[in-house]
Amino acid sequence: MEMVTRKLVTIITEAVIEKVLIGELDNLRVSGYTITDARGKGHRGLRSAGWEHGANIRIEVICDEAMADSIAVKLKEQYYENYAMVLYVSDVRIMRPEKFQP
Amino acid sequence: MEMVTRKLVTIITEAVIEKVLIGELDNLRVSGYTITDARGKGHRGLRSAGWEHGANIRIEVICDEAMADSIAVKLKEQYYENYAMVLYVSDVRIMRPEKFQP
Amino acid sequence: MEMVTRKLVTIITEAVIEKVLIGELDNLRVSGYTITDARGKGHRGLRSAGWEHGANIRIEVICDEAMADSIAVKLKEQYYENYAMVLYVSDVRIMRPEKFQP
Amino acid sequence: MSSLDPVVLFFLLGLVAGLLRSDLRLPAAIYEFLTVILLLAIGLKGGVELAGQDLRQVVPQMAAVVVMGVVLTFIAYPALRLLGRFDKVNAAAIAAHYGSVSVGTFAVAVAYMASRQVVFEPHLPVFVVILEIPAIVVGVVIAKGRKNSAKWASLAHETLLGKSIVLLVGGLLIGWVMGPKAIESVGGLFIEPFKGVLALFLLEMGLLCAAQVSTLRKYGAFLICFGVVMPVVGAAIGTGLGWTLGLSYGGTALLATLAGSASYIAVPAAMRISVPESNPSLSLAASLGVTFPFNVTLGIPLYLEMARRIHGVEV
Amino acid sequence: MSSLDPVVLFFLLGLVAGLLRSDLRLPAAIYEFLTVILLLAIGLKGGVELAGQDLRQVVPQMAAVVVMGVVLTFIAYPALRLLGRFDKVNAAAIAAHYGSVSVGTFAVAVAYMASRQVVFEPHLPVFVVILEIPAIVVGVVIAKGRKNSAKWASLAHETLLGKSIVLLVGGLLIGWVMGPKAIESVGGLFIEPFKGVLALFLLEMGLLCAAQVSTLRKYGAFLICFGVVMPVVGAAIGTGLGWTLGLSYGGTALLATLAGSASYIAVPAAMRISVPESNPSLSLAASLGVTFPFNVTLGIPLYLEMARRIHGVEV
Amino acid sequence: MSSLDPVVLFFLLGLVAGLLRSDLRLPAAIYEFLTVILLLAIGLKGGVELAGQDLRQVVPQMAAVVVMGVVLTFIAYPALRLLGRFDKVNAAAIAAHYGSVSVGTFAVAVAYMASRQVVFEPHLPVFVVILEIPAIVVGVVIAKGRKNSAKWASLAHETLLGKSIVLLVGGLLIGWVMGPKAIESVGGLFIEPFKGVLALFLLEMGLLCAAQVSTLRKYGAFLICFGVVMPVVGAAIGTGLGWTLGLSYGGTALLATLAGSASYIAVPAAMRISVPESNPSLSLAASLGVTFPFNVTLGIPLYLEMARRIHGVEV
Ligand SMILES: Nc1ncnc2c1ncn2[C@@H]1O[C@H](COP(=O)(O)O)[C@@H](O)[C@H]1O
Ligand SMILES: Nc1ncnc2c1ncn2[C@@H]1O[C@H](COP(=O)(O)O)[C@@H](O)[C@H]1O
Ligand SMILES: Nc1ncnc2c1ncn2[C@@H]1O[C@H](COP(=O)(O)O)[C@@H](O)[C@H]1O
Ligand code: NA
Ligand code: NA
Ligand code: NA
Repeated sequence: MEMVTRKLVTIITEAVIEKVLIGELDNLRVSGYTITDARGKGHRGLRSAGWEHGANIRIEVICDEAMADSIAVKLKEQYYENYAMVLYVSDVRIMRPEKFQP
Repeated sequence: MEMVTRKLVTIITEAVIEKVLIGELDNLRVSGYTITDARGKGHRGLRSAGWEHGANIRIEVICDEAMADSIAVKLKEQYYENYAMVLYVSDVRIMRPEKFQP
Repeated sequence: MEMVTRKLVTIITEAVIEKVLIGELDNLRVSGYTITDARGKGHRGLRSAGWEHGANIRIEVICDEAMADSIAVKLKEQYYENYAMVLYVSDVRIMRPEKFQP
Repeated sequence: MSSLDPVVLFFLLGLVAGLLRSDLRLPAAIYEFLTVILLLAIGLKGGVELAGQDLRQVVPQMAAVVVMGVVLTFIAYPALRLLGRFDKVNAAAIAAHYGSVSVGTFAVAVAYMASRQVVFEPHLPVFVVILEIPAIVVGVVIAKGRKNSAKWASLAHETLLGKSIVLLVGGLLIGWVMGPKAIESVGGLFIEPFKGVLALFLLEMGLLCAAQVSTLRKYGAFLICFGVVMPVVGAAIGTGLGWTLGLSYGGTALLATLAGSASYIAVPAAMRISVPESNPSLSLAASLGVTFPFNVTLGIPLYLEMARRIHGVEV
Repeated sequence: MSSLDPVVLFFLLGLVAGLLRSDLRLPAAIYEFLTVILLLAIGLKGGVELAGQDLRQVVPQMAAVVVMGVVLTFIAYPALRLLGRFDKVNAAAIAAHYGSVSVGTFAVAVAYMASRQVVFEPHLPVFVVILEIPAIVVGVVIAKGRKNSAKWASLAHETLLGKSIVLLVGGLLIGWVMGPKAIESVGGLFIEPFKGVLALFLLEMGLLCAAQVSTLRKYGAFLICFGVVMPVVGAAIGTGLGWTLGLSYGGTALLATLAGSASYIAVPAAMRISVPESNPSLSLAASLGVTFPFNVTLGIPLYLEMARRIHGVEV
Repeated sequence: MSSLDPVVLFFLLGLVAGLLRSDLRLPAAIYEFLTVILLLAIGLKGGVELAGQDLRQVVPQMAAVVVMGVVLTFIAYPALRLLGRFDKVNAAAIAAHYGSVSVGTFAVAVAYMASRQVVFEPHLPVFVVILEIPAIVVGVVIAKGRKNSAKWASLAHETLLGKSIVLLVGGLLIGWVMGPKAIESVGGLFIEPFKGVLALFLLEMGLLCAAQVSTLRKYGAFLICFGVVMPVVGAAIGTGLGWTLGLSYGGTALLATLAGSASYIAVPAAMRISVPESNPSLSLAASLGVTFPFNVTLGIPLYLEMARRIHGVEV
């Protein structure tokens, strides 16, 4: 299987800003994203799904390095300070790079 | 901790084919899999959990490189064209390699 | 974006021991964790969400290598034998290392 | 307005909220809960009334209804192929939706008739079950040919043991075995709240329907026309068949409604598995986005009127 | 104890279970289901009774109620800023919660009055809708200034088309259009089980309330005092306004309840989007952890008593 | 057939659907919703009737019932160890399931008696609460010895504050405090729909039960025999104890049902935490896959008959 390396950006944050973040990702022209519901604990305390205000979401975006950087910069500038948020990046191998082009 | 490297194959696709894909994975004799419910957006548009037809699932399989290849080949041949589907592979470190043998 | 490498520990196990495991992680002083609901199949057979006794959870912890080791050792010693459980570790790049300090 | 059933307003509320992009959504678990109650309630009520009946006369009717399902699919297919210029697989898939039925539409029609004191034969729910299947088979055969080997068994299993058939048939059997006792016993969940449950279900259907608008805009006028004309054609056939089979006025109107309704649960799932090349957005846009709203607002009153005329009933 | 409504005991049950760290929780989907039923039920009942009414007199009342929402926010803000020593954004965010309303509290008050045969004007639910919004606007303006450009449109959209407003307004309209027929039709889900649904909802509210204790412990005495005193001040203003507007005894008590209640759904969401620097734990701890339990146990009976006195009603 | 309660047919429907591998499943959230309603309803009804009662006579009965729970576990253990050849931990874990109780079975028995106008003492639900616990303690002690330090506190907490005990006790208290007013108030959700809710609950239980078949096939004949014989033995003991304690005919039958039922919620969770070496599939297969279906179909009528004989009641 011929594969190429891309970045997988994972964002864990407050469910209440799902719509807003999706707007940001769309603006950055990511080719897609995947969201799952989550709960968790971090510096801003326990976030316990079950009730909208306490719930987290987990967003994954597969993209190239430049886009990963743009996402990280955007979120750092505008969201890190005020929202429960974690972002991490890892390497993944994919098969159809054209699919993940903006 | 002594650990060995294996592949983690992640598949994001339509919930409606969960049973079918599980059948394929069982046929390939993977040692296990993990599924979470998801929603998302890609080339085939918005897929918004909540209603069966629009929902996604996220399947993870830990396996060796050969199996990862087999999965990728199988899905590419039979599913890529007709289904909303994304597949990516990454390296993970595990402790009990015998557990992930078919 | 300046980033540093950390470990992402992912644990897939029985939902029924969520509280207990969270207790262990808190004792180890992890800086946070994220949990999603899951289902799956492994050596202990099918685990099919939907009903508490059969459901899985998927716990993610971002931490340094030492902590990743501690988690792995702890779970291996006390839980591997008696519970449906899978643990794997991968490398991720994060932006604010101080956030993931215990 | 006064001729509208209140439950239809819930549909409109959902539709408007969806079009205005409100964040209103019922959780998936609740949607399923409502569906389970509706299906069991329809089955139970039918089963209880069926209890005293001579079923021998029903069997030939069932055969006729199967034929109707096949015929409807074969009417829809060339229309989609020639007028709509869809390719083979998409025309076949959409046609299968229209040859099959929508239980939600059936539930609205039942409520509509109840509020007008129109009675109907208790075995109508049996027809819902029977009509789910032939169109799927025809659709797959058109798209794939008959040799689509091996998959038939699993398709049959999926379809016959799908949620909606199991619950309808289960409800029918329980009602049939237990008689009125069944309804006394569990009516507090299945009978008294029925219309409220239907209202909430329709609210969500309105929201789902609104989500089809973007697809409709893309594929344009033909799909909308088809989604309105095909149900009327189907209902006309259903009216004729109901009358021929000697059904009552109400039974004829319900059979017309079934003929005029389009599946949005069983058939989409079956097509996704058996004809994956077809584009699911197209058929859902037509059946959920056009035909369902048409039927619950204008269609059902129209079909009742058609039945009234053919039976020469005064009101 | 005998003066307590049974539903309040469900709240206490949830509260105690939560404080004892029981693993009892209602699934999120069920909590939403219950909320949807409560909102539609309140809307429907109001709408049906509104049907025969002359609405012209209501419009000036609505304007007065909007002003009340603004005033309440402007009363809460300096108290929080000066006495509570909160910074600008947090004081503004918490103030917005108290200028707005809690539908859950309103539902408990409605049930409380029904069990005492106290009647009220059918358009009170309209005030619930109207009061949700002005406090949000004031809160955002205080925190961010008026130029908080571009975001106003999206904030308006979020708020006006939020779940609770859509369901309340939708229910009102359906009830108004359909009249008593609406309630006959769907009452089996929305009317008869209403208090049971409210009881289950309050059970979950008790659990959520218990979860606020750790925050309350951290931020201490002021938040607790504010959470008790502010509702009473608000209710006094509401009582006065209700009396001035010529509302009935029951209507006055309900307006007082609205004034005295604090939002825990619409406003937190709006603040998270528009004033993200504010700490959501603070406002939720006050509104969910102090004011809600105070209102459903002691507040509502007190507000009814206040209305009774100002109207000079004998009981 | 006519002696079957309709709700049992829902169980059979679920069972058959599951065995045929239908994709029917109730969402987890709905299953929990139904359970919450059943538990609160049983508690409320018991509490209301308990209101007027002299509770002094109940205390010695409670002690006797605790002893019964211990005895049942000690009867099951050697049977499993010697006849079933299970190792210590698995024998202890399974025995704990049979010393404890199943609220679902209790609910079916209550419905069965109600439909036969058999009355029973209002404090029977108290026994449900009381019987949940001793078997867990005995099971853990057998498996781990008494020194299983530190964990006792957390086990006690988990068990005493588990969902089912909190809801049952909470319902009892609310019913007891409020009296008949409680049921009037919230009956629209907890009382009238009770049997419908039970029916839907049993549908899902049937599906869960069917999922046990593969385990049963693997572990074979002994588990099936044990799952049928042990409840009958337990019920015989329960019948004797009920009679000795001077319970009524109905109360005796219910106590027999409790003795004959096996836990599938509280005990599995407790064993998973405290005796993790035990294999949870074994005990669930026996209790969910054999004993539950046996009890709801054949067991309960049998236990009522046993109580009838010992009391010499004519029917
Ligand atoms: N070390 C961590 N590992 C995994 N997830 C984390 C970690 N820290 C925080 N999270 C997740 O990110 C969310 C927000 O984190 P925070 O901004 O620290 O409150 C938490 O609710 C967790 O779900
Ligand atoms: N770039 C991406 N990053 C993350 N998830 C994606 C991406 N593209 C697609 N997906 C997910 O994969 C599903 C199917 O994608 P597609 O086949 O492109 O419609 C989408 O619904 C998303 O959940
Ligand atoms: N090879 C695998 N790949 C992905 N997930 C797995 C794998 N094996 C096991 N799992 C997950 O881990 C859980 C416990 O595994 P086990 O202890 O093998 O029963 C399963 O229910 C699956 O969700
Ligand atoms: Na049709
Ligand atoms: Na207020
Ligand atoms: Na027992």
